[in-house]
Parts: sequence; C-alpha cells; structure tokens
Amino acid sequence: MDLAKALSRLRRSLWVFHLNTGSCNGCDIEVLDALTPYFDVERFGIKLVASPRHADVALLTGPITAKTLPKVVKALQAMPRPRLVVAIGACAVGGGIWFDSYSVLGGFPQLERLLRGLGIEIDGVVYVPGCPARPEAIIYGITTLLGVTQQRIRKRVRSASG
Amino acid sequence: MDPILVLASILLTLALVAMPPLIDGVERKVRASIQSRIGPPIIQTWLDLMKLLAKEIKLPESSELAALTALLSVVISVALLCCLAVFTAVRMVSVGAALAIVMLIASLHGLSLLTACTTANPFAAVGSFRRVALTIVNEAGLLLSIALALYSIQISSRSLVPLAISAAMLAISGFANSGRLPYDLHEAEPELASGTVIELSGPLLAAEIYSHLAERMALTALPMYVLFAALAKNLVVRCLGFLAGSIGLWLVFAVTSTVLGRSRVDLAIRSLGAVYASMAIAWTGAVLLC
Amino acid sequence: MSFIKILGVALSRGRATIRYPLEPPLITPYFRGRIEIDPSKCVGCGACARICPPKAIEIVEQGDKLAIRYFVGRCIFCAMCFDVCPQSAIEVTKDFELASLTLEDLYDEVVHSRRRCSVCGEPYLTTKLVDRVLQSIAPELRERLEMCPRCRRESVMKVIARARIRYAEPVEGG
Amino acid sequence: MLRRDQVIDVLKREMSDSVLEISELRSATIVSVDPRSLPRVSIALVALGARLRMMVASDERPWRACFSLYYIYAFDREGTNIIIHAPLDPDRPTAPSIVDLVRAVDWYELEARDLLGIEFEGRPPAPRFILPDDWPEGVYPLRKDVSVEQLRALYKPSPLEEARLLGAEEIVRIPIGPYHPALHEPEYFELYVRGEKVVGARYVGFMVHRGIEKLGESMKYDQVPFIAERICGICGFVHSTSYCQAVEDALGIEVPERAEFIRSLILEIERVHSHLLWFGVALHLLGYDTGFMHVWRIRERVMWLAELLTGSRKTYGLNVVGGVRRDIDRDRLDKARQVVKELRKEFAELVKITIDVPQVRARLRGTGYLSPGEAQVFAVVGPTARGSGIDIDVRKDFPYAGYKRIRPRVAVYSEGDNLARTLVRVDEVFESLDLIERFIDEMPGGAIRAEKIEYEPYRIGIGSVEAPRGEVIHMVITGSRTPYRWRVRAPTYQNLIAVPTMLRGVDLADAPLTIASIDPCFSCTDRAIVINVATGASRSVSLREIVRRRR
Repeated sequence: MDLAKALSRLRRSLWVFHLNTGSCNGCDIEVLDALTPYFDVERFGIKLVASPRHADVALLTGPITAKTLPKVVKALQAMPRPRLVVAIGACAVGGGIWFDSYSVLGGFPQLERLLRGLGIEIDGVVYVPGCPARPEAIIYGITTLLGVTQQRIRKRVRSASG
Repeated sequence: MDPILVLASILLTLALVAMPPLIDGVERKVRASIQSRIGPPIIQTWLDLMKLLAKEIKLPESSELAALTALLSVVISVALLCCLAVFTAVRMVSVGAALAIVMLIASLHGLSLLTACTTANPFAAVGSFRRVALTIVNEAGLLLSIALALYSIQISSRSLVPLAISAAMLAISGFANSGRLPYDLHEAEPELASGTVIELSGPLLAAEIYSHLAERMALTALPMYVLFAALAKNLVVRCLGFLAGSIGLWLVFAVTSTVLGRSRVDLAIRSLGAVYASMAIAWTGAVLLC
Repeated sequence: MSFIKILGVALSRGRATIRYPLEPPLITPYFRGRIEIDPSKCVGCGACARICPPKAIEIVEQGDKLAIRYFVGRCIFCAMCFDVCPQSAIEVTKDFELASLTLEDLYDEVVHSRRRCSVCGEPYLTTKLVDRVLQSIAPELRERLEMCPRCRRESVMKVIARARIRYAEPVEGG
Repeated sequence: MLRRDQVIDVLKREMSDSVLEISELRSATIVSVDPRSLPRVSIALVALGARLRMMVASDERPWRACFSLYYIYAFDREGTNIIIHAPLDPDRPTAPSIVDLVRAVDWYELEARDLLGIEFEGRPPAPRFILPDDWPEGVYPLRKDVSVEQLRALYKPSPLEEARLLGAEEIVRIPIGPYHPALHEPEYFELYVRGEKVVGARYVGFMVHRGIEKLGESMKYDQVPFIAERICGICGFVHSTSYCQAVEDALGIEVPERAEFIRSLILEIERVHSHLLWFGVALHLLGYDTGFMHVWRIRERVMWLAELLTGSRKTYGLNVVGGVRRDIDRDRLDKARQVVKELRKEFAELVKITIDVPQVRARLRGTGYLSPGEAQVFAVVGPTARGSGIDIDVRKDFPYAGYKRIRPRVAVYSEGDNLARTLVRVDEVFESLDLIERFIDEMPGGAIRAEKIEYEPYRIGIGSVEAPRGEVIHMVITGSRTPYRWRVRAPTYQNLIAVPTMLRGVDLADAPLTIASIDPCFSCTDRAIVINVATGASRSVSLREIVRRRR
C-alpha cells in the first residue's frame, strides 16, 4: 500500500468518523454544524460516515474518559490506514477544564502515547483549540491538516523585561 | 450482426458503465442546492472511489468471503448494464430479455445479503433482512410491471396509455429498489450503521459502492429501455433518448428522495403494495377501454 | 402535499453557505478568541494563573526565571484573566484560527527575571513586580519587600518577639 | 391548597417520634428524621402528592460527624420544597432503601452507594456499574478523606476492555461503538428485539463520567460556573445559572433585577437553539435530512445572536455568583429583536412543511408511548412530562430570575407519544421567542452584579432552572473558600428511567427516535455513574442471537 499516494488522494475526498470520548457535546454540535448549510464541509469532499472502517479521519472530541478509552482504542484500530486524527476542542487537545480529574485520560496527546505502546500508528494529527471550537475553526483545522491552509500559530517565548 | 449496432452497443455500454458515479455527483449537487448549500464538486463520487482504492483493506475476522462477494457484485452489475445497453441498441424486447434482467437484479440482492452475513455485524444483518423483505414486494412489483409492459408493447399500436402506466409502474419499482429515501431501509438505523457495507473498507467498499450505483443506474434505465426499445425505431434517437431519459429520470428520483423522509419496513411494504395494486387496476382499466 | 413547498423555501433562500476560508468567517465583534499577553505591561503577578478555571495559564518557576505560560490548547476563552489583570496586560483577540500540527506551537510564554532575596539570595518574585511595588510604598517598608516571603516572615517574627519581650519586661520587673 | 406548614403538621403529627429537627431555608424546609423512618416519611409525602426532585448524599464527617442523605420533594402546584434530611452513621453508613415506594429514587441510591459507599438495605445486590470496571475496591471518590490527586494515583485508565458481566458487547460490537444515535455521544442502550419489535431495553451508560462534582469541590466559587457550564455543551448556561442560584440561595444574596433579566434572556435563547437542534436531529433520525439542514440553517442565526450577546456561540461564560459579568447594550438588544422576528416567520413555515412529510408524520404519531401514570411514577420532567399531560415547569412552579415578573405560557399535550413531545418543543420555541422579546422590552436598568459577597460555610441552598430538557436542580452546601458539596441533577437523569418503558413495543427503526425524544443529554447525566436494569418482562432475545439463528 502506498501511503503517500493515499494521503494525496485524501486531499479531495475525506471521510470523517465522529468519535466522542466523553465530551460535553459542545464541540459535537459544532462538528454537526459544520455539515449544515452555513458551513457545508461537503464542498471539500468531506463526508460524515457511520463506521470507522469507512473513515479516513477521526474527529476526536472530549477528554477521553476511563470508560470510553477501550472503545476509542478499538475504533481507531478499526480504521484502515492512512488514518488521521483531528483533536477538536480544549478537552481533546489539553484535557480541558477536567485535565486533572481522576476519571479522564486528559486529551489526545496522552492517548497517542498509549496507542504507540499498542502499535497503532496515526498518520497525522491536528490540534484544534476552542471551547467549543467554532465550525470555522474545525474547517481551518482540517484544511491545515490537508495542507490547504497554513498553520498560523507558532510557539512563542518572549521576555517581559525587554 | 450489423457492425453499427455492435458499435452502438459498445458505446452505450461504456457510457452506462462510466456514468453512475458521475450522475451520483450531480445528484449530490442537486440535493445540496435543495438544502441551501453548495455541495461537493460533480466528480466527487469518482474522487471518493479513487481514494478508497488507495486505502488499506481491513477485514473483520472470518470474513474473507467479503472480498469475493464485493468483486462478484461489481461483475454482475456491469453485466446488468451491459444487457440493458445491448438490448436497447438491438431493440430486443422479449420475455427472455426481461427474465435475464430480473435474474441479475435478484442475484445482486442475494449477494448483498451474503456480504452482510460474512461480516457478522448485527446491523449489517438487520439491514439486509430488511432489504430482502422489501425486495420480495418489489420484485413482485417489478415482475408484474415488466409483464404488463411487454403486453402493452404488443398493443401499443392501439393505445399508448397502458404502456405509459406500466412504464410509470416500472419506474416506481425501480425507485423503490434503488435504495433511495424513503426506501433505503437497509441502511438500518441512520447513525448506527451504513447497512450491509458497514464492515467493509478500502477497495472492497469502493467495489460495493460502485456496484450499488450501477444497480441504481440499471433500475433507472429499465423503464427507459422498455419505452425506447419499444417505440423508437431510429437507432440514434433510441440510444440518445434512452441515455437522456435515464439521466432525467435519475434526477427526478433524486429530487423526490430529497423531499421525503425514511419509511419503516411495515409502512414501506404496505404503501408499495397499495401503489402496485392501484396501478395494476388502472392499467387493466386502460386496456379494457382501448 | 405541502411538504413540496420545501423546494420553494430552498429557491427563495438560495445558497446560505459561506465559502470560508475563502470568504470571511461568520464572526461578531464581541467574539472571544485567543488572549494576547503584552510582555511590556505584564509584571508577572500571577493573578491570571490563579483565576484561570482550566489552569491554561500557569506560573513556571525555573531558577532565576519565572514564566507565565499560556497553553491555548486548554484555554476555554472565558476572559476571566482579562477581567482580573491589574496591569491590563491581557487583551482578548478575535483569533480562532489556532489549529496546529504540533502541541508545542500552542504554548506562549512570557519570561520574567526574578529578584533575589536580599537576605538568603533565593529568587522569589519577578523583578518587575517588586520594582513596581517599591515605587508605590513607604520607604521604611521597602527593605522588607526586598526579602523573599520566608525571610520576610522570619524578620517579622523577630520584630514581634522583640516587641513581646519589651512589653513583658515591666510586668516581670513589677 | 397544601401549604408548607400543613405538610410539616402532617409529618409532626404522624411521626413525632422520628422527626429530629425542623429548620427553614430561603426556599425550602429541612426536616431531619431518623433514617429508619425514611420509608414511612416517604409514603406520607407521596400520599400528599409530592414529587421527588433529587436525592443528595454527602460526606459530612468533617463538619458534623455523619453522612447525610437529602431527599428533596416538591409540591409543584404550590411551589413548595420539603427536604427530608437523614443523618447516617459515620462509620457504617446504611439507610433503608425506598426504591419500592418511590421508583424515581433508584439511580440516586445506586449512585450514593458507589460514589460514597452508603449501603441501602432491602435492595437486591446489583453489580457495580459506577466508575469503570477495574476501579479499585473500597475507594469512594466523593468521600472527603480522598483527594483528586490520590484518586489519580490510585487509578489509571486501561486501554483494554475487561470482559463485561452484562454481555454489553453482545449486541453492538466495536467497530460500531456505543455511539449515540443522534449526536454520536458515547451512550449505549441494549435493545432486546423480537423480529422488528423491541421487547425490552437497558441503559448501559455513564461513559462521560468526568468527576465534575469532585473537581468543583476544589475550585473557587467564581470558577465553578465555568465548569458547571461545561457539564453540558448544549444547555450549559442552565447549569451555571442553577449553580449560581443555589449559592445565592444559600447565602441570601440579592441579585440585581437587570442581571436576572439578562440570565432569563440568555436562557430563552439557549432554549431556542437547543430545541431547534433537537428538532433538526429528530428529522435527521427520520431520514428527512433536508428538513434537518433547513432547521439548522435557521438555528445558525441563534448561534450568531448568542455570540453577539455573550461573546461565545456556546458556553457563554456570563454567570458569576451574584449576577452576570457583562452587560448587554441597547444596540445589541435591538439586533436580537430583529433576529427573533425573522426566526419566528421562518420556523413557522418550516414546521408546517416538515410535519407534513408523510414519513415524519407516520413515524411520530403513536410511537414511544408514555402514559401520564407512568410519567408520574418515573417522576419525569420537562417536555417528556408535558408531552404526557403533566403540567410542570420550574419557570411557573418555582419562579426564578426574570420569570418572577414575566410568566411563560406552558404547552401541555396529553397524547404521550413522540409527536406530543415534538409539539411541546415546537410550541416552546414560539413561546421562547415571545419571551425573548418581552425580556428585551421590559429589561430594567441598574447594576448587573451584587456588590459584596461573603461566603459562610455550611449553608444549604438549592437552585433550579427549567432547562430545554426539563428541570435542572443543583444543591450546594457552602464551604469557606470552595463549595463543600455540590450536587447536580440533570433532567436526563430523571427521564432516562422512563425510556425502556417508552421503547417497549416500538419498531426497531423507531427506537433511536424514541430514545432521542426525551432529548437525552448524556454528558449532563454522566457526571456520575449509574445503570438501570429494567429489561422487558417477556423472554428477551439479543439481536445477535437472532442474527445467528436466522443465518
């Protein structure tokens, strides 16, 4: 299987699977909103599918609660490669307001470490901050992942005394 | 055989084989504009298929048969399109031709049931059982309307009304058979599953999608084949009329399914039964009157 | 059959889609996006870090340096930090295009130098904060502000102890 | 008319031996009773027509050396709250179960058992569903002697699934995943089906347990509204309002009227967006995607309006204890009025069209039936109750915020099917649009936040709000710097119990819509973990078995 070829074809046809890992629904309704007339992601060839077997991208929302973790791992494992992940919202990116709770894993970075241990490769990740991430932000995240738009934000370290 | 007929058959077959994903793209665009949005580019379905071909195949355990059934269904659906194209080009309207078409359609449905069983997914199974339940009613309707159409052609010199009624009936059974709203019951529960193909991935899924679209094309083209093969004597008019009619009917179907919701198995069977019965009565009336 | 009218609705409303990112987003002037810390105004007092509900702003102490670290990935865009900042160093922008391919790029640090305690030499508050406070308080209190909290406590305790002895003396003597 | 004192009289007269103490709160009366007399007290209250709003269990050993149970009963018509408080033994907390008498208490008891280790006598032993299967024995997260840090050290989530006693994986096998039919929420109903008919159902959920109540007990008073808002991303403002009202109730804070009007205004905007969202999703579940798209198209205006008024499309971040953070100027209020006007027209047109679609009509009418009697027994709330002819609405029964001055008209339908619940919501959208206009017109001037707030420990307050899904109720026991105990009860928590009843006899195809017809919000409910075991009485066959047999 030619990963590079498949990845380049994803640029014009992207099927997404919505993976809620215990989010508050805020990002989830914005994901759904992105499908509706005002934002209409279908114009990019993006389609929401019901089975991870059909999906190219998992739209991951939520901080990954203990109870969903095994199911999330299984769903990601079921996706055929190349498989991408869009971590949507403060919870999926950094654990959100509950990052230090006892019953959550605390976002996709932690999950990625676990996945690596289990031998499940992810071929691309984009982090979309927001609480909830607005539909435009989700669109921007996906286009950034596909290389259509450029990432704007960069790490900054500035001195206060200067 | 006349070489021009051979050429026409080949061209028509190629057009029919290449068209389904393209018209599906148009259908998606039409649906989008009814929903006040832009929608995907017209070649989107082709792009989707190309992408799926490049993806990894992930098979659930003990479902090696799925690969076989997926390929087989592509072969059968292409054969189906082939039959329609050739029969139209050479103006072959007979009981034998009708039987060949019905057999091919029935075997496609049988195959999708087999695919669902190989994947052992409960939703795939529910989906295919529903499809079978609906198919039993539909196949009866299809057979009936083809029989009525064949008879109407024979009496078409007397009156065209019976032929029109039977063609409409054929179109309705084609619409119900093509897995569009409100009759896409095999999709099981909307978000829990995508019906019989739920466990397939990559090229296998592409094969299933293509064969599904090809079957849709065949079902749409069926009433056009009956009409044009029976009535149009000129080869060019016949072939182009057949093609244009099929595309037009496809778009009518697209708009119809966009303004309707999904039916339920019992409702669907009841409503379809009522439609077939009343149309058969109307046809009988028309035959008796002319 | 009035459900057919949906076609009329579609026709009369036309296309609703905004071609973002080609067209501007559907955003109001009141939208709260990423916060921007002005390093020239920030004194590193840490009020923002204390109020931040998801702890997206943290104080990181590393030796002589103290960093106000803002992790936009965990930010909930509530603007509580904007409300509490005594220096008005925090601005709420309308920036929502924050998608990043790496986690690293979601961090924004404002680094302060820390003042060393005049007694034990341990770093404590930021130089800027101490300087700012030094300007505004009475000269006799300045000395104490130049100490770290521990040394200040000790010096205060010493004063209190001394006072108590002085206060106790006449009682015992009498 | 039943008055608070009459109820107290009855309690005093009939069980003088077991009533320990009676004290008055701002919005309720607390009656402390001997735990052993709980069944008798419950019977007496239910006989008088009380409805169980919530039960709160709390570890009060550091405060008054006991565990406590608070049963909050309401007499809706009179707007009276009676809290039955039962102090339990600090070392071996046990209480008699009243689930046989008050059906609605089922989940509360299970939750108290699992999160606080309180034993309820007379319940059949149920397996633990609270917290993940591999959660350590004897650790109760809501007890005060264990901190969040300790819990994190004790338990690490495991990526590999443990075998489930329930056989939950029997029906839906990954890779479909137990994802919500409407919103892809991780929730899971086990359906028992014969042919196409559902003969029983069981909710296997609490996938979204994020430990909110525990976290809230370590946050400052003004930080809690933000976590409360994130209990639910659809109706979050309801939770932050409810929390703030509970604290204000406990401490006797007077909220300026303008702040109350702003709260009500935003609550109604949230209701409109939530109901439009639900209506769209319901149409989508019926396969009518065109309707879904158009409903969401007009909903986008509401989202835009919410952002204009509050600065965020969702999770508005407006509430703080004692009022609201930001004022809304005249200019924006005028724009809101404009949006409301357009919306009313467009929505009326769309409702007419969508309800007329043959499949939508046929599949809404008569499906998912819940009789008024059953609705009462399960103590369901919100549109689920109002669709079954029960006329309750917090805005009317326990007026709060702006509803003290402006009373809403309440839509009630008695059919009890999916259509009735849909129509209740449709009517409520129109009513909310009217209310928004009235709140804008009659908005008083003045301050938007109470001036000085002093936090005193160990005061009890309750705050309740009519959310789009029904009654939300929060109870707060104050601490000196953070809330001591904060209990949240979302409407779905009450309504889910009724779903298996509604599903019985429904076609498999209509099951997702029926589940969705209570407008479930699992993230609200799952801040704690519970399971309901209410399977069909008849011989139940799992879907997968059917598949196997037919093959």
